[in-house]
Amino acid sequence: MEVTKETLLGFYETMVTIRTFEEKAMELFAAGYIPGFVHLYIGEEAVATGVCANLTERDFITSTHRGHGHLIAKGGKIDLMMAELMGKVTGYCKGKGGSMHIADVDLGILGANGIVGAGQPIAAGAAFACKYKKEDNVCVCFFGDGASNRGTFHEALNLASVFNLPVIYVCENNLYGISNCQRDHMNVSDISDRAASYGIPGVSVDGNDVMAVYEAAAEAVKRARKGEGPSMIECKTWRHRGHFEGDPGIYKSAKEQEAWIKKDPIIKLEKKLLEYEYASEDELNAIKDTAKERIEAAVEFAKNSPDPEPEDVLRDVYAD
Amino acid sequence: MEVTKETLLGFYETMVTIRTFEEKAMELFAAGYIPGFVHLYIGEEAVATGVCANLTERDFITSTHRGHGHLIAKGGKIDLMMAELMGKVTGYCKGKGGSMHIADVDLGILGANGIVGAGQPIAAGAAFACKYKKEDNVCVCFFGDGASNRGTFHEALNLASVFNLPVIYVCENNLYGISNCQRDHMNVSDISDRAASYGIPGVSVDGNDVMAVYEAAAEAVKRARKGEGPSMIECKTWRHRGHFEGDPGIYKSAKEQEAWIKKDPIIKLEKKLLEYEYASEDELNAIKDTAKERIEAAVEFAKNSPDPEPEDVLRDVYAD
Amino acid sequence: MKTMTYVEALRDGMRFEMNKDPNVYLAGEDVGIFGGCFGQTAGLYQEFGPERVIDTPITETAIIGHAVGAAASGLRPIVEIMFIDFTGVCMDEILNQATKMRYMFGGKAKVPMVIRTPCGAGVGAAAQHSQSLEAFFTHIPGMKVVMPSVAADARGLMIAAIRDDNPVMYIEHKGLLGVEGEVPEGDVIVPLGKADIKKEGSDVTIVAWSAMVGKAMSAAASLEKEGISAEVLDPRTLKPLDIDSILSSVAKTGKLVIVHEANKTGGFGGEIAALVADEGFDYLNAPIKRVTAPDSPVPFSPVLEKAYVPGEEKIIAAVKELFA
Amino acid sequence: MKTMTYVEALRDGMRFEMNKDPNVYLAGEDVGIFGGCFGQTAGLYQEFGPERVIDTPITETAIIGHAVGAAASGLRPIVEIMFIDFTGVCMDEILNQATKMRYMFGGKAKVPMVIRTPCGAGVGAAAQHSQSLEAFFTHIPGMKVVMPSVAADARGLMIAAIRDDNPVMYIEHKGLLGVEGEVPEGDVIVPLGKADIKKEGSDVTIVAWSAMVGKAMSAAASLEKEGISAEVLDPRTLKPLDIDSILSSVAKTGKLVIVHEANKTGGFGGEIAALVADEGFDYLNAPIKRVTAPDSPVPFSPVLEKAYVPGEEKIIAAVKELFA
Ligand SMILES: Cc1ncc(C[n+]2csc(CCOP(=O)(O)OP(=O)(O)O)c2C)c(N)n1
Ligand SMILES: Cc1ncc(C[n+]2csc(CCOP(=O)(O)OP(=O)(O)O)c2C)c(N)n1
Ligand SMILES: [Mg+2]
Ligand SMILES: [Mg+2]
Repeated sequence: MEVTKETLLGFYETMVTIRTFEEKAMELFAAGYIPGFVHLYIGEEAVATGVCANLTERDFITSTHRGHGHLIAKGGKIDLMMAELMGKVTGYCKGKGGSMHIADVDLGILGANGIVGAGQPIAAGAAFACKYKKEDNVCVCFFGDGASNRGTFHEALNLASVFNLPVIYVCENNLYGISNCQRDHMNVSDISDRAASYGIPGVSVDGNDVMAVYEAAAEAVKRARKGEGPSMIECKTWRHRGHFEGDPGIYKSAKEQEAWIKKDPIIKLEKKLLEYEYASEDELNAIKDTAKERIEAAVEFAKNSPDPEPEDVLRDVYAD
Repeated sequence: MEVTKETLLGFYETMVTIRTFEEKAMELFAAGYIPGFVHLYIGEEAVATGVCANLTERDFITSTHRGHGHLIAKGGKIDLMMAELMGKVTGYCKGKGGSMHIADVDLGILGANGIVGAGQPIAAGAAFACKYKKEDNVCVCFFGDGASNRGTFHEALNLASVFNLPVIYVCENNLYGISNCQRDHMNVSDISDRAASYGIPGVSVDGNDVMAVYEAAAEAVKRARKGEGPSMIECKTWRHRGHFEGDPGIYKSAKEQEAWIKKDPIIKLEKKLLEYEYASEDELNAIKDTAKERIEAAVEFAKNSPDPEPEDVLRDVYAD
Repeated sequence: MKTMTYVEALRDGMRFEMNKDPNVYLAGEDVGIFGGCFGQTAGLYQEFGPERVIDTPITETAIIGHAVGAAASGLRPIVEIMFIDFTGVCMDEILNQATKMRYMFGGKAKVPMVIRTPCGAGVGAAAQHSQSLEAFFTHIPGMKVVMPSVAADARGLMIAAIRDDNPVMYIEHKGLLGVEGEVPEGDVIVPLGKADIKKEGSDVTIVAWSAMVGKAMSAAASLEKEGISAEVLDPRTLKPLDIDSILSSVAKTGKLVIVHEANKTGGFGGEIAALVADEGFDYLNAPIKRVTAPDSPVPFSPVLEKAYVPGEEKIIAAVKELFA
Repeated sequence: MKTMTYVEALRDGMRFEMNKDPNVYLAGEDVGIFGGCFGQTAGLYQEFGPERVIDTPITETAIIGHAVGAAASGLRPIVEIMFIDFTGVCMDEILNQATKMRYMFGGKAKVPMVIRTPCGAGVGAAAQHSQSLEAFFTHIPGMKVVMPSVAADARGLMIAAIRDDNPVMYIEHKGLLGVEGEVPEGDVIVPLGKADIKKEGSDVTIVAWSAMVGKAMSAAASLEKEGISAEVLDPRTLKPLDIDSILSSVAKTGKLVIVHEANKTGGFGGEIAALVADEGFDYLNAPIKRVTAPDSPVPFSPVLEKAYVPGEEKIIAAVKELFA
């Protein structure tokens, strides 16, 4: 698969934007601007980026509790995201959802989700709608290694297979579900092997290599658009931070952490860009600076936005 | 594996007892003696028989809505079963459970179950207790092809694997979940292949060949008793009757039905017994007659038993 | 008007909307060629084909979960859960996805879906196939709950439920499926949230729904003979509840008896009693009575099941207590 | 007596029984080395080892399902569901297996298991991590439900729940975990089904549980200053409910206000109101008021969350309405 300079630089920009967003969220959480739970995507940026590069606005995704990266990669607006994290009325959900529920249905983003594994059948449903309407759009479902043990995984992948739905199940295997590491929560090493239980093709790729992710997803999306049914992709990756902000991560060994930090997907891509001479260090820094500026602007927007009114509590429960 | 004449004749007796029981239940249902739903095991007798022959009273089973065969094979008392089918106070559950809930905890029978797939995690729990108490008893979980699509299947087998539990998952693949045939409800042909998703050994056998079932189960039970963890066995079989009594089964082709009736497990075993000269026709008929007599006695017992009293409704809700 | 059974009427409601709106489809276990466990969907597969009447594997979690995704992406699914007892299997999808999505997204999603499911005891199906679980669903913000008691409502509420832009639990009672009634034809709905006064009366208000409406009506007929004039009110929709109609009735009668088949403790009767003991306290001149199943699982034996399901005698006895 | 926090107290209750009975074990997500999402199980893994403090995969269905099997085979599991909101995932195991097994088997099984789970809003965790779902469990025959409000009850009810031979929902409130109190040591239980009068009073009865007890107490203190003497009663166990204590109190005060954090419609407040509007009707001289969350999912923003959770002012206002 040939990938142009522009594409690769686009990946870089997206990944850097996610990273910058997350680092800022970390800071804002520590400073008390963000209430509740925040699960950061730092270290996993290549997955959302490589996958979503294959999607258009008409395609769908379902996301997770660790959803900021998916949203940004799918085109979500960072100012509305930031405002939502702070519970502001200008946020994506008018302050009603917060980090775990950010959504943009118009962009096909069917929401982050606080229930591990809940997106799996929902994604099948969105893909069902694509097929029912005889359109060629598709749905991508992001979920974790831990989520692959939930009953929803089994039921959703089986349903997707039986109905031959245009859905791509993307497992972000960061080796842990909170403190529970993969060797303790399952007895298989490649989660993609589980696709065989449904007669679905499954592959495992280096989730820190955005190109590898992109290519695997391209293949799967192509199959889906052609009506050839669901696929599963396992992306092996690592979260740099605790499960949520505040988790010191005592269950991880320092050695393991160190080894993975070296495989940082952004550094990996930077090396490639420099090696291919697609960009100079300065140019990369310029991209980083732009990202920082965008995020700062989003923070300003969020900070200057008003809170909801108490009366809003009872709005939006029902559509009428 | 060497199997003695006595063992084979024992299988025959059990299978004939189940068949006779079921035929009587069919008759009693039609005559209005049995309320509610009745799901008959006719045609699948080799599975329960071959599996349970490897178990002692200290071992556990979880059963299904189609449970009469499992209960009889595990040593359940047919008079108490029959009384329960008729809702009598002398029945296994004092008339509170009926066909779908017959249990005998003292014999390790943790109940038929009206919820498809519900036995799968319960079986893991019974096996957990065996392991926790450091005893060498095991649990067998019976379930159908349809039930293998439920989330409970996935979660239970994964848990059993991770905890290395002494449990044997026995899938009775009769090719249909009510009207939904296997090729419409999943895209794999051997359900035992799904065991690989959990790092569990899985095999498929002819479920109408009691010897094949017996041997596969012997192997799995041995592993479990030795602390080597769970296994899965798929037994390919066929139900002769409708899903429940009253279902005309319009979704099955006459040809398919005919072909499978020819593979009746009891006739198969009869042929073998005659061929090996383990028994004469007369001796086999004598076994059948004894079974009939036992069932008739059970029916008498049930018919002559009193109904529960209306006040019993509020008894047995809580243990005190 | 046309005479049809309750099951024909609810099926006709589905058919009517499926003919009208191509985005309406039906999915569930054995809803196709089998026609549903109680024949609810018989003929629809033949009429609308396998793309709109869809058999699923045994997979309640995915049935409801997929419907949420499909509804949020522009379709209008009707999904069947074969027995209401099985909603435990997909409760997360109901509790945390279908009903909360709109709110969590700040009003920026619509989840129009109908969950059709039979409830009720009386057919010897025992503890896991006979429950009346409506109270669970009334407690979930974002949900609507309808429980028709007669054929006309079965059809009219079905059409209204399908047209509603929110998740609706449509709970049909197994014991009512075969009961005939007069049913209007064409585009006639029964609006969600509107009670029906089944019989006017002046001495006591009996609120009953689903299969209990019939029993309340017979009880009222018997009471009439003894000189007690009972008003029988069927809320038809439990959420949103037409509390105004209940309060008006109690304002007139001063007495309230609530009848439901569900277990007493935590049943929806408590909610109605609480609303009236607050907003209608001044109208009351006697205790509020509930006639319900006892707090036990549904037993199998016909003798026990009969003792379990509230009957006409118990309603009569409860009413008479108020006049003692 | 010893001063400890609510979370220490409930942990000490588990520890006490685990030391006493080798058949008691603890299983759930991240209950081991991680010590639970709110530190509830911190140290138990180190103390009792991996055979008795067991991390599970993310698999609520199997967690509860396995506990049913283990309990029916002679063990006494304590299983944690990390947030009560996730009970939707394992509702079938709770509704149709754990609580019905004994009855369906004609009384021939025992299912002693404790489901420990945190409820409640106030920590910005939004709609899927903040609910108060106790009403669901009170509606299930075969279930017991406890909701401690103070450290002493957290420990005493824990020990009682573990010793009980039935499934018990042990619902701890996230907002209370860090609150200190005096706790008796040793083999001291708080019996299931016994209310606690937190404050005596003569003018109005306030029934509140879990985190609402504290708010009811502050409200009562404020009301006292204005000359209204409120009796505050904490049922502690919702199922079985100590209705006698509630009725005695209302017999004295003539007025009842019920406070809970759960959504109003279908909440357990309705059940209590209904019982009193029946059995205690003659004691009442004013409407029964409920102070609850509104009928919406739990919102994220602190401003909205504050408007959502019932506060002291709302309790005071409701009480005053009765004296207006
Ligand atoms: C059904 C359910 N169970 C448990 C949780 C609590 N929880 C939130 S995130 C998480 C770990 C998820 O692990 P994984 O799927 O690997 O995703 P990751 O956090 O590693 O990205 C858990 C247990 C939940 N939110 N939902
Ligand atoms: C959770 C659940 N869903 C649906 C049903 C209704 N139902 C009862 S038996 C059955 C088919 C089961 O098929 P399978 O597991 O293959 O067992 P078989 O009946 O063929 O023995 C269904 C759908 C149920 N009892 N429980
Ligand atoms: Mg993970
Ligand atoms: Mg089958």
